[in-house]
Amino acid sequence: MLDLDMTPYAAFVWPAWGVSALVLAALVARAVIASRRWKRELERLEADAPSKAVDAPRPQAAQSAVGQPESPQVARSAIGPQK
Amino acid sequence: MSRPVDAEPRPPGLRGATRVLLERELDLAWGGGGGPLLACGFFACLTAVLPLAVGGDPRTLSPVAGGIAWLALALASLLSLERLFERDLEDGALDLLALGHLPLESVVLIKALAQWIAVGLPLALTAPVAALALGLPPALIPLTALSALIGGAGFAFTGTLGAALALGAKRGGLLIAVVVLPLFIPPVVFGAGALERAASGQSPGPALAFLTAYVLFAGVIAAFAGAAAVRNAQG
Amino acid sequence: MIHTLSISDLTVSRGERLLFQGLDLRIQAGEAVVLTGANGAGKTSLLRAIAGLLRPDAGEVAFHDGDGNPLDERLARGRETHFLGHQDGLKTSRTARQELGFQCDWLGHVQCGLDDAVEAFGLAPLLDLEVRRLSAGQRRRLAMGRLVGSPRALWLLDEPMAPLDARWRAVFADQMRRHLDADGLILAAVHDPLPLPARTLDLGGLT
Amino acid sequence: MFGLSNPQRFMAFTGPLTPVLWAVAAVLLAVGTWLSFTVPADYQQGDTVRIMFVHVPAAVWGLGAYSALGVSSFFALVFRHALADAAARAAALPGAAFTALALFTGSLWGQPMWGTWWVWDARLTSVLVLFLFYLGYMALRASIDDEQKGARAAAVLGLVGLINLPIVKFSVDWWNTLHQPASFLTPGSSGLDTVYLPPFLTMLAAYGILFAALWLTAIRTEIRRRRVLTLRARQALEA
Repeated sequence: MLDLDMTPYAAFVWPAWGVSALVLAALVARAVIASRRWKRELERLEADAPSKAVDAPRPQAAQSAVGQPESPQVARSAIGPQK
Repeated sequence: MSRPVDAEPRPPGLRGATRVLLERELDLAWGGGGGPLLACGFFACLTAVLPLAVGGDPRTLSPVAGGIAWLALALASLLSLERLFERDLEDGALDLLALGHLPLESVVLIKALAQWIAVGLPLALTAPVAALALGLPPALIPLTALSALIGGAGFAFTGTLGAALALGAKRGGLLIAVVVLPLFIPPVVFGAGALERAASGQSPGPALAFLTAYVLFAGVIAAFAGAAAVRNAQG
Repeated sequence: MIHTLSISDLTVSRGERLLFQGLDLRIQAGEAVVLTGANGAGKTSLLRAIAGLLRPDAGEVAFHDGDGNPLDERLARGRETHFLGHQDGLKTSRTARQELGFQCDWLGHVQCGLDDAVEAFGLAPLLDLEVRRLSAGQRRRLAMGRLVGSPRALWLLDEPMAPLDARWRAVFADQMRRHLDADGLILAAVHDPLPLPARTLDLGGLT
Repeated sequence: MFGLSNPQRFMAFTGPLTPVLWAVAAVLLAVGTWLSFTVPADYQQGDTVRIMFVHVPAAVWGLGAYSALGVSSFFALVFRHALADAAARAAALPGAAFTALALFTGSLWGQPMWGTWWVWDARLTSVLVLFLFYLGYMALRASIDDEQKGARAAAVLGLVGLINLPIVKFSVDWWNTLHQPASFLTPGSSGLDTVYLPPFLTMLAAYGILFAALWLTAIRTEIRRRRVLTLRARQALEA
């Protein structure tokens, strides 16, 4: 049977469960929001930079990007406002 | 496959290099702004403020005299840790220390040793006076000095590790306190416990043994972890 | 004693930034190499990586003696390598004598050549002054004292002459020449050319 | 040696796993909560026994998270692997939150049982110390500007903390024998009635799976965040 009558300890049991629920919910919310935010940001950047080099080792990517003819576009999109 | 650099240019040897570095560290500790004096002054101030805060009644004070002395000791040991590595990092001397004959682990240990001699020793001499003033039975004075001396080494090792970890941090002094104080728990427990046991007529031996064991352990940890932290800050 | 310093396939980066990769270099006894390149090209980082103060991402730094036997890295660095960086590593509250003495003893051998160092860089009038009273050029000369006072085969120098005036630059050039004559090795990052025959390694870098 | 140490493979492997963990955690939490409020009240502790179902799992996984942090720190130090460092970083916040919850609920349990909000008994004190370790770790990590250096310094501290934790625990236990009048009814130690096992174990599992889900999600976020930083740096180079 569901027993929700905590007398005489309601003042202790409910805050313990309530605060636990709140903190856990906050943890989950924070994790999910951060996850979404960086996922979106990464997708945006990868779409912007047409470089096939996203997964290649860093150095080559940096060098090839510098020398590419379309680099002005890349530069512009990097400057462009993005909220 | 690799062999040591050949022996013709004789290095000063372990003892020589240790002495050279130790002398410099002690000179810097004593010379640069009187670190030990500051620590002892801080210790004395804490001891003086406490009875004013909780009341000067000997019946309240004397049971906790040993504990208070140990707390003050731990806090006073935190002073002057901040500059231990930071100044050497700022002026480039840390690079010099890394290129000496001794490995960085030894450098960290020697610095901790210097910290112990420069700060721990004067504090160990001040501790019995402070404990007496708080109402500790005079019979416990030698034990207070001895345990403060051993515990001071533990504080020095752990504190040196904290100082190495906090290299490159904003507001390093405060950070060192937050990092190091939880690690001060065992020496405080065993040190104050030794006094308490002795006060209640039990043998302080086991407590002192635990204290010494912790100090040795802290020395090993501080050497390796401290050297790793210093290398990280340099690179 | 170090006879050859060989660097192979060295890659160093700082944070997200790649400084150089696949760098090869070989320096032999009696040889000086000048390191050039734009600011931020990684000259200092290369010197620090050779001195073991900075961990490279990839590649190897090796030391060999005259017979071609590899030397233990730690010993080669801890006994045979001088690193003179931007910072002099001097404590401002101590006297020049104390600091020079410590640096020579710490890096040096049983007999620290303190007198040689004092003579080479004209340090005698400075010895009893606290370091904080010395000018940048005087501090650099004091720091250079350890190169002479505690002889080590490999000199890694980072803009060594920057704070020096013409007179002391000539003196230091002379010391470098002597070091090379004694089968020393020099790798120096400089902006102005060194006044002695040296190979050049250009790290390039973005302008 | 670790198949998952490659971030790409890690992302691919944990991608489908994470939603499953979230779902299992949600179900277990719901079931556990239901069970917790359907078991009869304890004849001795009354309804306060229900606090145990949120207190003990929080304490257990607070400690578990620190072990995860310490072991990850070890791998980050020894193998210099970015993924291990991300794992250590990701474990800190959930672990600290769990530990704080354990302290808070412990205090709420203690008041009706001991008549005081806080008792310096060995178990509570150890949890408090654990919380201090978390504080030190997070403070160190946050106060070093250079992210790589901060990460390595924090890893050293995490490992040192892991080694020190048993010693601190021992010292606190030893100290407790010195002071504890031992007249308290220590929650949890008085032999758990088997009727409470189903809700307790369900909640324990729920907290564990929840931590795993939080941890994995945070690691994945950290990997993405680093990639974003790399890409931004690259673009800054081009601009």
